[in-house]
This record gives sequence, structure tokens and C-alpha cells, in this order.
Amino acid sequence: MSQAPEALRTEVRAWLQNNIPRDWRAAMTGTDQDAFVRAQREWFGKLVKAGYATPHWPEGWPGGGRSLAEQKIIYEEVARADAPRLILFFVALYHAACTLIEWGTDEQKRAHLPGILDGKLWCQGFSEPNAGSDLAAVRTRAELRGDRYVINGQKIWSTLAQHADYCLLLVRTDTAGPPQAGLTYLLLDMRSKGVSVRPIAQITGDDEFSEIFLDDVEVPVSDRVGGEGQGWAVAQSTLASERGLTLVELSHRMRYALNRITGLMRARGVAGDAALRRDLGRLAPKVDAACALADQYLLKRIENTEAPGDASIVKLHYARTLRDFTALGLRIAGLQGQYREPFIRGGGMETGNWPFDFMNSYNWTIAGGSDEIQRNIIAERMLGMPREPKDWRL
Amino acid sequence: MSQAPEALRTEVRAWLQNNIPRDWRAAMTGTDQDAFVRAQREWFGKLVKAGYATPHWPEGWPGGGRSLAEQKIIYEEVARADAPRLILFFVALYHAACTLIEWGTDEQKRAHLPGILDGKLWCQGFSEPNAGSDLAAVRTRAELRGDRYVINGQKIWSTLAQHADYCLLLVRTDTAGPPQAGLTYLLLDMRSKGVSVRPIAQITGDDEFSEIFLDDVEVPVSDRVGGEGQGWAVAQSTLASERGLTLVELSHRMRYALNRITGLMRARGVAGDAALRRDLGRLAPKVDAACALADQYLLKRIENTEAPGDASIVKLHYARTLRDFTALGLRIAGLQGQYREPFIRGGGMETGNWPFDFMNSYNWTIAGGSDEIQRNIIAERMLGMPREPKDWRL
Amino acid sequence: MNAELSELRDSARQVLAAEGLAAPEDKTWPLALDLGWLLVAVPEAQGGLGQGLAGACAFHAEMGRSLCAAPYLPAMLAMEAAIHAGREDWIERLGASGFVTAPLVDPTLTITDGGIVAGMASAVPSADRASHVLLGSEAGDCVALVALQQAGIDARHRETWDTTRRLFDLRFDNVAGDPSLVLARGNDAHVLSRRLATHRDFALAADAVGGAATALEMTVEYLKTRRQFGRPLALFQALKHRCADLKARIAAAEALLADSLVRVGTEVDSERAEALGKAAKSFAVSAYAAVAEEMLQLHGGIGMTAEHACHLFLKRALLDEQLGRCTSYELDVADTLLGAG
Amino acid sequence: MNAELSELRDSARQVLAAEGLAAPEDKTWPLALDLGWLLVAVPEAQGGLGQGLAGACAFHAEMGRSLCAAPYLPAMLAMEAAIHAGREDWIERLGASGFVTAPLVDPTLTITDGGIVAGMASAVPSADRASHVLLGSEAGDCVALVALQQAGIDARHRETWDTTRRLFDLRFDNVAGDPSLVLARGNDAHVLSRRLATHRDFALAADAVGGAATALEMTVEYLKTRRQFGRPLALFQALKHRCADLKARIAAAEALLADSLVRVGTEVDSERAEALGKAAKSFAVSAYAAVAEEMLQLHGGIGMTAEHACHLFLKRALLDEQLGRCTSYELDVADTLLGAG
Repeated sequence: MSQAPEALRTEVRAWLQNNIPRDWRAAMTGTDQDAFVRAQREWFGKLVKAGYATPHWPEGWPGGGRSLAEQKIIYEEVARADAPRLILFFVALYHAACTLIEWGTDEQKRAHLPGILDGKLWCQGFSEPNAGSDLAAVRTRAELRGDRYVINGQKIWSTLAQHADYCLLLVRTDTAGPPQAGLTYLLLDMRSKGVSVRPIAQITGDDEFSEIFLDDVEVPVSDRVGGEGQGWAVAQSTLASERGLTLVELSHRMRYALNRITGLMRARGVAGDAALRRDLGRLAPKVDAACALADQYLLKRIENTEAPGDASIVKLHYARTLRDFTALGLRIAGLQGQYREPFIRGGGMETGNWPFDFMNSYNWTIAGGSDEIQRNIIAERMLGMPREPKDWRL
Repeated sequence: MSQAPEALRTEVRAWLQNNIPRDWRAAMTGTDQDAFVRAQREWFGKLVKAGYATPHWPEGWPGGGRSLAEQKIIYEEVARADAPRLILFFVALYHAACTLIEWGTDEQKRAHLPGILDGKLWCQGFSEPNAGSDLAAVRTRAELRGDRYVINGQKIWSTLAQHADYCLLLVRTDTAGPPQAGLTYLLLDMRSKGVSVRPIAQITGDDEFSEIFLDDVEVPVSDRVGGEGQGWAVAQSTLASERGLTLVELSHRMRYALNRITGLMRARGVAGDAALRRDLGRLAPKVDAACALADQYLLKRIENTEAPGDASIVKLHYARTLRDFTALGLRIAGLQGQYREPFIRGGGMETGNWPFDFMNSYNWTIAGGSDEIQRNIIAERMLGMPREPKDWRL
Repeated sequence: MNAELSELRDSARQVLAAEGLAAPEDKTWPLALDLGWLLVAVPEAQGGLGQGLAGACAFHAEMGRSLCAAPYLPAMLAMEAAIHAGREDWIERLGASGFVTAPLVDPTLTITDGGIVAGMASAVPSADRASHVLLGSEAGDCVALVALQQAGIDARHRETWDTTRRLFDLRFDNVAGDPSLVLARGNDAHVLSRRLATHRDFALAADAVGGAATALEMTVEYLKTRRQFGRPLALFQALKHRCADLKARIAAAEALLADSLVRVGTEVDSERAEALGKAAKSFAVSAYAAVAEEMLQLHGGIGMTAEHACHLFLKRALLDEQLGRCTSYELDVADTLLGAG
Repeated sequence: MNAELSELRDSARQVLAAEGLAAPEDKTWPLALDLGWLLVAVPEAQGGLGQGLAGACAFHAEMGRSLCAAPYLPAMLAMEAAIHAGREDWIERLGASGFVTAPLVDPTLTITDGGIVAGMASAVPSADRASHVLLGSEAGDCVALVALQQAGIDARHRETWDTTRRLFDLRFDNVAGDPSLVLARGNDAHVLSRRLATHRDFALAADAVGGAATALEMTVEYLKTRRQFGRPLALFQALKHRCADLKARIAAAEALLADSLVRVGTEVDSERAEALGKAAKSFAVSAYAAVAEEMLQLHGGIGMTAEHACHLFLKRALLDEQLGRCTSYELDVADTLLGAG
């Protein structure tokens, strides 16, 4: 499936030009989730058919076998074309597929990978109300009874779980010993008895996250990924599955979105305001730096020279820059920006609905390891500063 | 000595107008320390005679017996008149005098207080190279031999110690037990054998701080203030002696000094730069807030309603504002500001020599309990957040 | 703060705390009326509490603290205008039961000598519940009350992200005013406009200071309770230092507000008062926004849910920033120091 | 970075480290000459290493890392001009032994068609050691080398707080230039000026990135060693987080610099190259200043003493901010995005 980079770029660019749903932003403005899901499914179908949904899958699968460099080109072009993000399918295409490819039995792969291409939806069941950034604190309990695990507990921050067919579920099978060692990784059919899902009303008005309640839910042992107690290691694979690519896409999207700020300045008649121009002139190189960091990080992954902490720097810088970006838009928007307007579902991080975008940016400073966690990692793993002693408690 | 506030204000204002050394800033620009010391002595003499050097001393002493409210008026007027700061005599007038008044024996008071009015100079010997903000870590050792303590160790950051006649010396007389309990407070004659002083070359080019080396220095037991092991408590009195007043003076001086920034903007032809105007418009209320905090803190002291942490807020806010102030001046000054010009000795915190002022501002974010220490105090004592466990070490 | 005022303030705090955060307007507005909170700045000679602008601000701060949805600020502006004009009839009416609203940003409208009103007033709270609106002409030469139930006025509710305020755009299509409701004309109108702008800015500063104080208290409380990695979050020094910085910033805003109110004293219609109000507003609302932003970050995921109160503070803080004359305050402060650019 | 360059860079780092921080110019300048560091950007066809602007920046970063006092940057600007003009005589002379300096801010001077130079060039490093200075006219229509040992040139040393640079003001009182030393005229001079500005900005960005990296390394090392309250300072989370933020900021500046150099490629005289240089410079020098400021704060009292190296970084960072075209970079970046205001 290897191809000259520029040829691939040209091909993807042309395809996107012809296939991006016309006026998708307008269509997704103020829409409900069902319409959004339909639109995502349609877009997904096109991408799968073109082979652009699965460049990261192994050779042999449709579209698969692309190098990271090629995947990067696809993402850059998707960003450049301002195509819809495929967020509904993200967990299925990356988290689920990569985990299955790396850890799944042949049977599990056969059972699930083709389904993903057919549009089966997955969600992630890692976070819990009392274990935000700390997976070792997972408390959802799974007891082995015969050939099934019986599960009780609660998961939270599961993206679009209300639409999912399956869930990547991290559970505790052992409470003795080191906390990481007691985790086990299961594939949960969301139609199972005892599963209930409650979308979380977010401060942005969106409801893309859900809580999952698990009440005596049964999962066959055959749906376990890896061995009992191996959940921590399997979960690391899940989390690593898209390392770098998402931030290439998002940072490049942010660069293109600088024209939303300049457009806003013009529309508000403040394009000549020296103070705002200075703010913009400070922001733009920061955005460029976010792109550069993401690109170089991916290069390190390609060259296998990634060092501990590298990923934290990319994420931290992106998150802070996105905050600055949306905060600047919010302040330029003035009183007009304070009036509530319908948001664009799945419209990305810079939709031009500035209060929405500003609040939405907290997803990047909080979720997936908060800024504070990233700072700990950078200080300890890159700068070699000591960790607090383990036994340091009140 | 009580007087209607406005009458005192008028009197002080008139006196200052007639007595401030003409063009003292020009005279102190690029001068050496000896000339500075002479000028300070002259100014001190005038203030003592007028009674404005010792308003905080008890009734009965020349100029003494003034209420805190009256002291505040004097400081406000000194700031308003841009009079020289009396920094050479500060330790003598406040730290030494207040400590002696509170803790000294009658003999000690008789021996030292009149001398202070005559111009005897004092310095403080608290800090040590390995005990910056942590007095409990003082290691300078004093051993009692007969009726004398024999002292070995090193002190640092002692303001103008090279000119001092006496030193307020904190030493360790006991290494067992809690570290605070082993401290003792002595009055050291700087002419004693074994005392040597080395001025510290500062990054600003100034040398107002010194190191003091103590090599088998003998101090008679009669020069101990408080009992052996009471040093910690006595030192707290020393540090509290000028609480609030200095920051009233300095914050009001900073408010008047805003005209140095506006003057600089005009001189550089950037008074119309909207971005700089916005920076200035952000800074000015912050400076006003520094004044308001200092004033209100002093009011609390007068009314005896001071709460733990109040002083930390005043200092932290002042220090950060001074940094912003000098940084803004530095940036407006541009390349011109990078050329090294002679500084004004004793010219205060905003001399208009912007790199000097900027670097000098670190004295407020580092010395006297760094910003970091103030934040700990605010978090723990005002907000009630827990302290790290004592035994938390690597 | 004198003893009488601090007692009044404490009781207001209790009453509002009992209603809970962001209690709806139809519960809190009657309280404000019943408990006489609108009379706090009315001179004693006119049946008020005589606590002036500083007294009013103590209450505005309580509104901020509790994220109160009652349209207290516009009502107080109307009262300020009635006091200025010596309209005891309106002082009584406003204090007892009536509600007159007022725009929280400068309106862009004209009022002719004959009292014909044309143009637009934005950010007018709860206009659907008001009998009249207090308007100042853009030129500053007329301040008048205008009845809302008449032809030619188009009121449009503009939903804000901040749900504790309900703002309206009012469009006036040559509406005939009532000459008896003109409160000031000519120079007197300029003076009154300044007085109203001063009250509005100080009120927004107070709202911000009150809101920021509650936001930080709730954040610290959360950090003390919430555990991660086996420890309460409040034990992590990086978070402690951030809270300490916020505390210092709030304290500075409070100090500036209190000090500025002392400086204003009774000269509420002076140019100096207006300048002090601008500076206090500018400093306080950015502190509020900073605290609210950190509140959300320090609460982590839970702060992102609509169920938790974080977003209410954030949204109110962001709106406060845009009320009054918004970001131009900093330039105005520079004007005071440098002269107009 | 290719293998050859990275080897050269490593050996330069070793050599400079052996000299110690801020080693004096009379020790480091001969090294730069002897080890061929001035040839790094010279095309191979002209006897150089052919590493282009990116290669030059790798060395500029090492100068920053070690606070090197040698006037490498102005010498490299002169070399860049000689390369552009195809002056192999000067390439050889500059690479072997000669030193030509150049102003690090835009000069305000005129060069007539007859080659008469009048006006002022500021921030010219080590002018007392140079045989010539590279000058561009303010109008951008002429770039020439001018011999310094001649009448009508007043050179004045301007002591800077940063002692690792020795800057001069040069005043030209109708100095007759040498026509054979005019390197470019007319449009070609505009192109060369752009190329020189590009090199200067990227060099300053590299200096900043290098300096910031050393400053943070030294700070972290200090925090690991220094103990307070019975613990190494590096254990305090508030300090760890600040170091982490600095690390991220430096990494971002490095990434932006490297990425921009790739984008520039060999188009070193394009408008795009100039714009990329401005952005990289602006971002890197503010990062450097921020790191140096924190370095001082985190070192506490010891950082305030002239004996410790903290101030050398701070002073160099502050000077870097004012070299080139200083704060207007941000406005220039906005111009690129918005069009001129």
C-alpha cells in the first residue's frame, strides 16, 4: 500500500474535495444527536470505501498497511479540507481495533474487526467518578463466576456511549496487591442486561459524554482481552493507539482556524486594534509551534526515538494554546459572543461559537491526563525531578 | 504626642518640602557607597531632630509615642515628597530598637537606644547560606564558655553590614530537640575579633548586602537578648517590628512613580501605542490595589484585627506588582534600556533605570520570605489547606 | 463598613444562602423588595438607609456571591436616578413594589427635546417584568424613564450563556416619551449619566468580587474533599499555590473596591468617581474570570458537567467582563494617566 | 539535522563547554575561526560545509547555550552577504581570518549611488575588532561593506547590562564607501536585506533556544541539590510544575525553530522566510526571557549575586528581546495574517 507521499497527498486532496458533505457545518448547527449520528455514519461509509478510515490497520485489511507518515498526510489533508471529524467512530477505529489487533485472540478479531468496518460503534469504559486521571484507582468490580464475569460499578466520561454497541471495559478482578495488578480488560456488549447509560449534560450544552452504570452485568470469559490481571498493560495499548495522530490533525486544524479569528476581528471592526493585533501576533506562532511539536512527535514515533514525556509536551502545549486561542476569540467577540447560539455538533475545537469553544477547550486541559498530570510527567520523567514518596499521605 | 491627623500631615509635608536634600537623586546617581553613607547620615540627622525618624518609639523618646495611624501619615508624606529612603538606618531604627524595647534589659536599652539616635548603625544576622527562608535551619554555632559565647559560622544577605557597628545575631546554642528551640539571640559588636564582612556583588551592580564570617567570635552573656533558647521568639519580634509600614511607603511610592512610566512612553514616542496603553491601564489599578492592601493591612494592625496570612497577601501582591511595573518599564525602554547607566544609590524601587529596577524587584519576590513561602502561608493559614507531613522526605 | 450595614449585609447573605446558588429571580426579587434592599442607598431623609454607594455595593457583592438572578443592579440604577432627580414618588414606588430596569451597556439612542426616543438599548435585564426602563441618550444630554408597555418598542429576549441574567434588546422606533418622566436634561443629564455609570461599574466590580470569593471557597472545599493518588488534592503544592495566587488576587480586588468607595465618598457624580469605578471594575472582573477559569480546571471533569455550579460562575464572570463598557476600561485608565491618545 | 551537522554541533558544544559559560571573546573567537564554524552555511562549491541556514542556526544555538561572547552572529551575517553576492574573495577572507561586523538592529542610514554613507548603525558587536562593517541602507536599495578604519566614522562603545556582547554605535558622517565593496543594489539589495534579516532573526531565535535550554538545565540541577525545610527543592510540586511549563515552552520554541527552518529550506531570501524568521524569533526570545526570569526566582538569593551565572542568562535574554526589530514582530505576524493595519 506504499505510495509516493506527494501522490498520496494529491489523491486524498482531490477525493476530499469531491466527497466532503457540502455545508456540513451549517447542517450540523443546532441539530440533534440522531441527525449527527446519521451524518457521521454516512461520512464514515464514504471514508471506509475510499480506504481513508483505516490507514493504520494492518496490511490485508481494506485501506490498511499505511505507514505513519502516510497516515499523517491523510490527517493533514483532512484538517486542510476542514472535513468533519469522525468522532463517533474514533474509539472503534483506534482504541478498539488497535487493542484487538495487538492483544485480541483470532476469534475476537474475527468477531469484531469486520463489524467495525460495517459501522459497529464502540465506547471506552476506563474512567470512574473517583478515578479521573488515575486508572490504578479503578473500582468497578468483576467477579468470576464459572465462565462469566459479573460486574458492578460505574464508568464516566465515555464518549458517545449512548450510541455504542460495545465497550472497552477496564475492571478490577483483584483488590489485593499493587492496584495496577488487579485490573482486567473486557469487551462488553452494551445490550447486556444490567447496562444503563446516562448522557451527561455538559456546560457547553453538548452531551457527547455519558455515564455507564453496571449492575450485575455478565461478560463471558471469552470476551476478556489478555489475561486476568493484565488489564493495565492492555489499557496502555488502547491509550497509545492514536498517539500523535489526533494532535497532528487538531493542531493543523487550529492553524487553519486562525482565519476565524481574523474574520471575527474584521467583522467586529477591530482589525486595526493594535492591542488585539499584538495578541494575535503572539498566538499565531504558538499555534505554529503546536503543529511543529505534533509533527515532530509523530516523526519520533516513526523513527522510534520517542522519549518519556514527549507526548506530554505535545498535549500540554496544544491544550494551553487551544485555551489561548478560544479565549482570544471570546474576548474579541465581546457582548455579542455572550449570547447563546446553537453549537455545531462534531464541529471540532474552533467552531466560531466562542463561549462554546472556550468551554470545550477544557476537555483538552482536563481529560486524557490533565495539564497537572502532564506537568508531573514532564518534571519527573524528562527533567528527572523526584516523585513524592508513595507513603506521603495525610 | 497625639495630634489631629490633618495637622500632622500639613506639618510633615511642609517640613519635607523645606528639608529634602535638593536633587538628591542626581547626587546619588553613580556615586560610591561612602558618599551615600554620608548623605544618609545627614538626612538621618535632620529627621531625628525633627522627630520623624522615631515616631514608632515609645513615649518619652524624642519623636516617639506616635500612633500607627500617625506613623502612616508620615510614611505617606515621605512617599509623596519622594524623599530619600532611610535604608542605612532601617535596621537600627526598627529591628534593633523594637527588639530592645520589647525584650532588652534596662541596661541593654540604656546602652544602645541613645546610640541609635546618635547614628550608630546596626545590621541583621539571621539568614545563612543554607537557611534562606527557613530560620529554623540556622547553623551558626554559639558555645557558652564561662561568661561568653564563642561563635563560629556565616551569615548572609545582611543589608549594609559593611557599615554596621552592631549586629542582631541569631545563633544555635542547642542542636538537640526541635530546631526552633535551640536558637539564641545576641547583640554582636561588629568590631569584635574574628568578625569579617564581605560585601556581595549583586547582579544590579549594587553591593548593599554582605556576608558576615564569624570565626571564634566572643560575645558576653550580658549581650544576650531573652533567655538561651528564646531566640526564635525574639527574632519574630524583630521581623514584626515594621510590619506594614514599609509596604505603605513603598506602594505609595510606586503609585507616584507611575509618572515615570508615562514619562518614558512620551519620551520614547509610544504614548499612543494602544497595546502599551492597555498594559498601563492594567498595571495602574494593580498598583492602586497594592496601596489599598497596604493601607487596609495597617488599619487592621491598628484595630488589632490582623489575621494569619494578611501580611503575606500584602507582600505577595506588592512584589508581583513591582515586577510587572518594572518589566513594563523595561520593555518600553527598548534597546536604549539595555545600555548600562549608573544607578541611583538608595533611590528606591522605581528609579527609572529600568534593568536595574527590574532586577532589583527580585529582592521583593525572594527576600523576606519568597513568593513561594507567602503562597504556602496563604494556602495553609488562610485557606486551611493541609501542610505537607513533616516526615515527608526523600 | 459600619455596624448597621454589616448587619444588613450579613442578614442578606443568610437569606440568599438559604435560597441556594443562582436561585431564580421570582424567588429572590420579592425578597429584595420585602427586605428593603433597594433602599440601602436612599438618603435617610427620603426614607432610606442612607448607606450610599458603598452600602449598595455591599449588596451587589452579595448578589455576586450567591449568583443571584434578581435584577437588583438595574433596579438600583433606576433608584440612583430617582435619588439624583429628587423624585420621591419614584423612590417610594421603586422601593416598595415597582420594577424599573436599565441597560447594563451604554445604549445607542437619541431622545429629542420633545422626548421622542429612537435607537437601541442592549443588555437590559428582565425587561419583560419592568414597567419602565431608565434610558440615557447617547449624547448624554437627557436621562428619562420610558414606559415599556407602549407601541414602537420591540423587546427581544437574548438568551445568554449566563443563565442567571435574562437580557433583552430593546429597539425604540420613535417612541413618544412622557415629559414628566424626564429626570435630567443638559448638563444635569451629563452629571447623572456619570453617576449612573459610576454605580454600574462599582456594582459590577462588587458582583465580581463576591462571585470570585464564593468560587474560590467552593474550589478549596472541593480540593480538600476530593482525593487522587491516595491523597486529598489540597495537599498538592502546585494546586495550593494556584489557590493562594487566586486568594491574593481576590483580596487585591476587594481592597481596591473598598478603598475606591472610600475615596468616592458622597461625590458619586464626580469625574473622579467615574474613573475610580472604571479601574475597580476592570481589575475585579478580570480577577473574577481568572478565578472562575481556574475553578473549572481545578474541579476537573466534574466541573464540566452542567449539574455542578462551576459553569455558573464562569458564565457570569464572562458576561460581567462584557457589561459596562467592557475592555475599553483599560484604555480609559491610561487616558486618565496619559491624556487621551 | 543530518549526521555531519550533528557531529559538528556536538564537537562545538564540547569545545565551548570546555571554555566555560560566557567565555571571553578573545578565547572563543579564534576557536570559531580555527574550527571553521564560519563556513557552516557556505555552499560546498565555495569551500564550505553546505549546511545552509539550518546549519548556521545549530551553531547559533550553541553560542546561546554557552553564552558565547564571540561575535559569531555579525560575522555570519557578513558571510551570508558574501555568499549572496558570490564574493569568493570575501568568503575566503571571512572564513579564514578576517572579521567583519554588522548591526543587529536595522540601521538608519543612507548610501548614495556614489557610495557615500551617512547616518547611524546601532548595536554593532565588537566593532573595534572588525576591519569592515556590513551595512544596508534604510531604503533597502544598497548593501555594502564599509571599511572601519577611515575618517568620518565615530565608533562609540555602549556598555550593555549583558556583558557577553560588546555593542557599538557607529555614526557615519558622509563616509566615502568603496564601490568595489557594494554587494548589492536596487532590487537585489532588497532581496539581500531580506536574506540578512532572515538570518539575523533565526540566529536570535536559535541563541534564545540554546540559552533557555541551558538555563533550565542549570535550574533543575540546582533544585535537585538545594535543600530547604529538610527536602530538596526539586521535590516541591509547585516548583516542579513551573519547571515543566518552562520545559514545554522551550520545546515548543525549539520545534517551531526547527520546523520553520525546514519550511525555509534553501529559499533563504524569500518573503516567506522572513516572516517565518520573525515568528520564530518573537516566540523564542519571549520563552528565553521567561525561563531566565524564572531561573532567577527559583535560585533565590544566590541568583541575585554576580558570582552566579543566573544574571548572565537573564541579561542576554533581555538584550535578545531588543535586538532585531524587537516588539514589532508581533504586529508583523498580525500583518501577515490580517494585512497591514
